[in-house]
Amino acid sequence: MPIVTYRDALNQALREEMQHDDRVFLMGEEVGEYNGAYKVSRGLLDQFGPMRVVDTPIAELGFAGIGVGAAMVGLRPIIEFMTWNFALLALDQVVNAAAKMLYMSNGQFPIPMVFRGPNGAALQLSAQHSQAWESWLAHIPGLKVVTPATPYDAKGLLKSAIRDENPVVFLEGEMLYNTKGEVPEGEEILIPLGKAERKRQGEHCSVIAHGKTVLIAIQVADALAKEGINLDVIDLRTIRPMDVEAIAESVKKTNRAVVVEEGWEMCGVGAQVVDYIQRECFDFLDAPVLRVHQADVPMPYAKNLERAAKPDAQKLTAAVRKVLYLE
Amino acid sequence: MPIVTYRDALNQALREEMQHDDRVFLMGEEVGEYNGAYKVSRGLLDQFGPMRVVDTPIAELGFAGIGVGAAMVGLRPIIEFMTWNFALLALDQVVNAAAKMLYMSNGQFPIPMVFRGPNGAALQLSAQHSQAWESWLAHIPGLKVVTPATPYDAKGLLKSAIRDENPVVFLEGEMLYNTKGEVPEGEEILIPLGKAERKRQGEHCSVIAHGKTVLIAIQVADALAKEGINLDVIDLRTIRPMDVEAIAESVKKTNRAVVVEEGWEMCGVGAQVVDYIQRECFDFLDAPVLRVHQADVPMPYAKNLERAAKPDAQKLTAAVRKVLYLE
Amino acid sequence: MAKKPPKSTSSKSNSELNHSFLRSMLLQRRFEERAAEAYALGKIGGFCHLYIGQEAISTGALSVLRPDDYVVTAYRDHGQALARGMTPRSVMAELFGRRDGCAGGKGGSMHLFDAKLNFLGGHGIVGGHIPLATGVAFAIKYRGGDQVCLCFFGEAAVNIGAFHEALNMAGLWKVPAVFIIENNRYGMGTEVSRAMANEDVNARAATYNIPAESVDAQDVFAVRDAVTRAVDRARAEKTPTLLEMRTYRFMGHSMSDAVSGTYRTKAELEQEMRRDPIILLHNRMTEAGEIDDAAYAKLDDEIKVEVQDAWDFADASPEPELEELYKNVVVESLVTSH
Amino acid sequence: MAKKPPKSTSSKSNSELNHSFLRSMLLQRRFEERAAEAYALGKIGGFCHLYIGQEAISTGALSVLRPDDYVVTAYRDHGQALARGMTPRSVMAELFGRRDGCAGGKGGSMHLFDAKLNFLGGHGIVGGHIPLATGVAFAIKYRGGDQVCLCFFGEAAVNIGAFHEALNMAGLWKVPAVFIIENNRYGMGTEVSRAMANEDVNARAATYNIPAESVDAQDVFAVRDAVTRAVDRARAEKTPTLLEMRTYRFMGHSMSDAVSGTYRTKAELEQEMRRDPIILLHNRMTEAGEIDDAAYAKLDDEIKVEVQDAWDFADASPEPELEELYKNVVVESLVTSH
Ligand SMILES: Cc1ncc(C[n+]2csc(CCOP(=O)(O)OP(=O)(O)O)c2C)c(N)n1
Ligand SMILES: Cc1ncc(C[n+]2csc(CCOP(=O)(O)OP(=O)(O)O)c2C)c(N)n1
Ligand SMILES: [Mg+2]
Ligand SMILES: [Mg+2]
Repeated sequence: MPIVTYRDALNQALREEMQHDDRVFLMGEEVGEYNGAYKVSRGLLDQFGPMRVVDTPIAELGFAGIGVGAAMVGLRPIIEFMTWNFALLALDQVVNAAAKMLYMSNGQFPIPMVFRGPNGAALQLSAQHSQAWESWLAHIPGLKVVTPATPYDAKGLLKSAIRDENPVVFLEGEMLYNTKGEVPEGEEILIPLGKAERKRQGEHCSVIAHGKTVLIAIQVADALAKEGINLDVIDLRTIRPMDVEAIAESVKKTNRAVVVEEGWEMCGVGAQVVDYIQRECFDFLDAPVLRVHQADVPMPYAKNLERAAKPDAQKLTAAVRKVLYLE
Repeated sequence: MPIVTYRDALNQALREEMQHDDRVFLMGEEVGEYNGAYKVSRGLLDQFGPMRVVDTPIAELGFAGIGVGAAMVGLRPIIEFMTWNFALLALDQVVNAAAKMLYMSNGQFPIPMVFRGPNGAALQLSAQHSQAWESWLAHIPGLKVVTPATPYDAKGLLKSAIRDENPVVFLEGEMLYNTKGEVPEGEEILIPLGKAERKRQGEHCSVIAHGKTVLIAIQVADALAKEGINLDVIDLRTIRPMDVEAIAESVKKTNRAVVVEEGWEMCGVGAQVVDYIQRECFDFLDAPVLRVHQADVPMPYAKNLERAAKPDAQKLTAAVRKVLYLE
Repeated sequence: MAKKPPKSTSSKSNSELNHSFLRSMLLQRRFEERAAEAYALGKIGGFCHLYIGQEAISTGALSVLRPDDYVVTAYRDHGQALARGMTPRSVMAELFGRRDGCAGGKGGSMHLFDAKLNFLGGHGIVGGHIPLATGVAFAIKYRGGDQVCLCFFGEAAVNIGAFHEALNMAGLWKVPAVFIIENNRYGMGTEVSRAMANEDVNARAATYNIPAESVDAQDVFAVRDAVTRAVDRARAEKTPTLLEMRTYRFMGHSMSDAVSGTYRTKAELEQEMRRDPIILLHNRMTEAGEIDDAAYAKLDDEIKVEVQDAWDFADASPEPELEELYKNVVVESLVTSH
Repeated sequence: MAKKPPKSTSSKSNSELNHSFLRSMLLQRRFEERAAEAYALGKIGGFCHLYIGQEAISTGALSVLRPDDYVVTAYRDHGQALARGMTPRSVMAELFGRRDGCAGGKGGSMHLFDAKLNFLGGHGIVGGHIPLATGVAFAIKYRGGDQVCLCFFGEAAVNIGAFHEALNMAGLWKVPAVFIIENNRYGMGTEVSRAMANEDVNARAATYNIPAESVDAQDVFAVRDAVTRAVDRARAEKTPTLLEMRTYRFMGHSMSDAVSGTYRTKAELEQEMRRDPIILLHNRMTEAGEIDDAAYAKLDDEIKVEVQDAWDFADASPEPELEELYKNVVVESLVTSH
């Protein structure tokens, strides 16, 4: 299989789906002439023209709503947020329009669209540009929330998201765009939304991760494997709906779990995973479930503080050791 | 002690604090000439004039930011959102400006202000007007999040919120405004933020509630008491910072807990409470912690569907019985 | 406000049109009078915003549209729904929260929808649906169609960011949307001058390079004419238009708001009620000899019967089944490969 | 664009002022040239938006202010910070993310703050700080003061809702804010005409009943004069003003953006660089006999030394202590009773 970057995997998914279905269009800031702030949409304007690759003014609320309106009458918009930090301004449209339209109209107006862009911290972008919004978005019925960790998943999940009949929130990672992996080209990959994937197999402790933190989990699993500690790494891939069975199956096997995420602690995705685990696996747990997440502070700029604020392999390793009562 | 409504208790708090400190002002839609959409600010325009009780255009993002700007230079704004549903449009200012300013400026710009208004569902207001945002807001470092359940708490917590040096999110309830209770008048009541209160004392099961659901919890506790089942009702009062000790103390005594909230399940406040409980009380728990919350759907309009969607005494009772293995 | 609105100059004011307009406006009026009654009886709950006094706008504007055009509006949506052709039965049943309502009882007064009539709601967040309208118009242009999208909202909505962003993009991309400001002079209890730095709402159109017009919207023909010009331009040139419809709301903001006394005087209200759009049209028709008292009474009776039928239908319609609670949260279709 | 900007008509263009302006602009220029170098070396991280080419705006505008006035700006904030009097040391140390930075290394390039100088940041969300400025001006009026608040933002920010809401309230309530659009013709890679339905940004002022002016902002005296008029009006009449400063950015949008080639041509850039505000002022001073080559070289050397000193200071400043991570998340003061 060809080795491609996460960025190019997304680009392939966009291109293929736009070829496949001419109701699909891409709209957002700098997606066209600039080829995307992070170059995910490179070449699409040339191929599909300005009606299908639409540069917008800086008006997140407005163009998110424009996407919803277009979806109401049968198009399949993909709205790119330059980053999800700016999507905060557009959440009224995501939550009150996109997520609720089907329900309020009693099924008359499905909203088949994707809201996508990079989510979570990159490097030293400080407080206003380093936010991970998955717990907020997962809170909302009517949405699906997807967080691919690998190029393969990025392509397969984005293609499924574009074909889904519902509003899908698709959270990428600036720090992931350059990562590489195997991605088939000719072959059709469509990864079902709502299915987790075991990324490492182990019996000592479950690590539940999503998005960027999957890479940390894999790194820790590979390191600990050398010490004879085998982690069961569950990549949620979709946060909403969440694959509770996959989580429960893993924890019933390992009897221990750590949940790792980029976002803040309070009411984070990890809290929900813990809730599921203690309900589904109460009699199986040999230790409290622990969580690894961003420090409970706005993201600082300074390199050392930022490093200290983020979840990382060291913190995850420590949490794993702790649930294994190794320290 | 005089018996007053929750609405009037809030009104007293506003009035007393505006008298006490002329840097305090109230701004929002219809707060002045109309005396407030829900009449919380009744009479304040007459008493304090239009510079301190400021009617705004419909521009939540704008006037929330105006509040933050005024707080940066030493005023103590109280921003009323007609309801928190509309605050969704203003969250960029709450999160990116109010909550982060102190940190980004390394302590140079405290933001002593209150964002307040009714939160959660009232009656048949349907999907766009029935949202409970506390889990979102509790997610954000830099904010305090307060959810008074009784008139006494409403007054004492609002006064403390206004005097706090930080941005405080103050979540009232349209369905609470007419509830009555004892509230001292002359006496100064200042309830510290961050402290839960035991509203009923019992040893069989802890019920952790906040805001409107405290009333449900009390109702259920009083009913079950007649059957000899005694609930320990913990009213969180402040969601952020959360009084983890009070929760843990209660659960270590009862060995069982149910968490009840108005919001949706995924990544809700209850999920966070469960996370704390299983970490702090792992060896004390005799049953999984259960949760009661809004059905995982946008709020429907029809009376019967709305009733079915909301947390209520029946659902809470069922959950309590379940953790007591009574069915 | 600066300019006087232009006078109606319609040549289409034939008797047939007059009758259909009178019928449409009267139906809205009688329907809402009964809705108010049902609200008082607790059959309707939540927020209920009546349109009484503004009926010439829905009637005049929607008379211009083709079936394949689109309509999107705010929470004060009963008038547009009926004028677009939704049945009093399906609207009343929705207000009653019943199974046969146009949204199965899930939407309620603020969220009327009818996909078959391209009636895209009924939205509760002030200004939130204005971007939707730009999006619908964008989709029309995307597909190369010649439909238009009509978007209704109150004058207070022009102060919110969504209006600004949506109109800028509509003007920038030239999409066939007609934005209709229903300027009833109050946003809840706030008079225009207390909310807008410049009360001339049409001044904003220049900012977005969009043609604009102010209309005496108590005159249903003035409305129709202005909307005709805007719709023709939208179809032919894909140019959006901003129309200020000068009107007045005869009832409180919603059922919980007093009709007058707090933020507006009884005298002002009475003054404005003299320009009731139904009376104005009725008078004109009487003068033209197109209707007499008996005919008017007959029409009114017919309409009352129709509204009573809607009431009875709504009242008899069962509550939604409880399993509806979990239906239509998401579309449960599978992803298929090509 | 419609009108030609007015010519500078300042009577204050004495040699002293010229020298101080030249110094201020050169300091910003040299400072940022070194910042770019530090960025390339990895000493500065994250986003770093250079102001090079726009220095006449910060210099001219802030020369008008009193110490008790307020300044709030966007992420492209080095120029305003230095022109307001923040030391190159404290700014450079902030860019380096060090303990002695003006925000202790927590804010970085986009979030410069200095409470002592009433410099209220440095904000990263486009348009997000415009309401803050209205709020600051509201507070001035609330207290009965005669200060003003200057607010800087790019031309692309006028398309976002926050601008619209904040200006409407500023115009409605008449607060002493001066809104300065730094129109460098691009918002990232998007030229004005691709983002605004009406490129005349000042057209928007009418909507908010706010006086407006367009200024040739490569001429530091034109800037100073226009801001003087606006500030005088704000102090005297509490009237806000919208000023369009026509300028050009000589560097890429941020350090990761190519200077030219994608969305603008090298020819255009070179053309614009002929109107470098520093060169324009330098030429004017040379013609007036106020400066010769030796004096200019001396000034430049002095400034380079000052910037080198800032670099050395920043480089030597330690990283923040790790316990800083949890400090200043909230103010840890107790609620006290009266
Ligand atoms: C964003 C938002 N803020 C506040 C409200 C509450 N609200 C509902 S209608 C209304 C007044 C709107 O007035 P206008 O736009 O003139 O329309 P009208 O009601 O007069 O038809 C307000 C403040 C809301 N629904 N949405
Ligand atoms: C709400 C929001 N959307 C997008 C961005 C990303 N972004 C940062 S600067 C910028 C361009 C702004 O252009 P302009 O306002 O003209 O200012 P300039 O950079 O030219 O000084 C964009 C799109 C952002 N920071 N905030
Ligand atoms: Mg109105
Ligand atoms: Mg610019």
